[in-house]
Amino acid sequence: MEVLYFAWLRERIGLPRERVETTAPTVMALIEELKAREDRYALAFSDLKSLRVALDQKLSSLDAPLAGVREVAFFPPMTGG
Amino acid sequence: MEVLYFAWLRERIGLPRERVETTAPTVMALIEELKAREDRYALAFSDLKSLRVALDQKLSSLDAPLAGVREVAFFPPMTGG
Amino acid sequence: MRLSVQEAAFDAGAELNAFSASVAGAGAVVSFTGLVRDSDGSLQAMEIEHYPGMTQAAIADIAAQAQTRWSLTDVLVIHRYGRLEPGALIMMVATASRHRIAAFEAAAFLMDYLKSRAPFWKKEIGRDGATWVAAKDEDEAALERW
Amino acid sequence: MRLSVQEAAFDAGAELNAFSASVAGAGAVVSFTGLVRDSDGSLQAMEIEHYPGMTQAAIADIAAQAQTRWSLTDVLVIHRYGRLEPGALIMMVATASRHRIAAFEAAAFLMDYLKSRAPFWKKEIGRDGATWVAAKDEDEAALERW
Repeated sequence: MEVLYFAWLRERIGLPRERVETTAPTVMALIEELKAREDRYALAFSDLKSLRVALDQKLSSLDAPLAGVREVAFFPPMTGG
Repeated sequence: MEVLYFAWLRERIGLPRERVETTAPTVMALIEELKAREDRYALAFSDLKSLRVALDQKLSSLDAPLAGVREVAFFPPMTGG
Repeated sequence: MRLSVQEAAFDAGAELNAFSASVAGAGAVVSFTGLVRDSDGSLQAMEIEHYPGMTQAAIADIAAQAQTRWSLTDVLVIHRYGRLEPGALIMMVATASRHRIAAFEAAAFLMDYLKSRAPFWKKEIGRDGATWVAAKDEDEAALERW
Repeated sequence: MRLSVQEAAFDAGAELNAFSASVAGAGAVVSFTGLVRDSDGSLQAMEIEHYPGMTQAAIADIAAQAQTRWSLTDVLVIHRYGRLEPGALIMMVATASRHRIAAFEAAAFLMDYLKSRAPFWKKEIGRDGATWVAAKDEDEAALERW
């Protein structure tokens, strides 16, 4: 699965995207896996209230299932306009 | 006193402005005077709900006093914008 | 603040660019442009009458009210009178503010008041004759929002 | 309907004129222009990051929602990304409708959704370093209007 990071999540984790092999059933489970990897992930995902997720380029929620998903993107609340 | 007419009031009465000598105490009294003059005035002022008035170029009401007023303008509801 | 009542045509895009360039502190610019609409192809022209002595002052009063109610960097109002062809620009307003919601609300307020409180009257000239545009109850009701 | 996500600068006035010229049946055109604001003179640039695969589709979805909710003749959205200088245009929306209130509401709706639901992130580069612009609670709350 491709995992993408944007804005300060990208900066804290230190890369814009990576390939992740996982059997995590939900977004939240994937986050827990990533947080357990290294401090930079734990820091990036420390504030779940400021975390948004898109699954295959559609906004979704942290409790959404990952079955069949090819691209997961994590980012802070959007600030367009 | 100068009396001005705009839009379909001007067309019905047949002139854009005229000098009127009057002692009418209020706008409404002036309207009654004008209506008594000729049919074209009676027709122009037949629908008071569709009548607006400005006294010295400020929107006012039909029961406003005319003391000290130099210019009275009658017109239908405005359609700017 | 530029408030213009004029017979001449104007370039809304050039006005918008000039307005935006002059409001460096603002993050948000809202514009409204009103055009002569020809729904069914029968309109030949629109004639706009106004009350020359009163129009400019009425617009200035409406703009001053907007500036009292919202924090605006600047306000622009241009309104034409005379004979206009279908598709021509009738008028525009623009508002600039730090915040988008103030700019939107102030522009909508200006339009509601210009529509029903500035001394303009529109007449549509069609193939079968001329008709004065009737004020709509909903336009009067729109003022109650503010 | 023109929806553009682009790095290049654009001319809001020229866009407004082209948009207005193409919507003959509409009487009302509303535009919003967002500029890089430099309140205190310390901003050097704004950097806008976006999610290339998702941005265009997210904007198209927001525009389609607006067209479902209001009777619109046309919709325009332009949003830049990359490095922008103070005073530069970030984005614009324009809406055209027969009636002014629909055009105003649809433009405000588009802005509220673009602000919080299109994948853009702004970073302010100042003399003392860079800061990601924080989303405001009021922007999230603004969505509840619709």
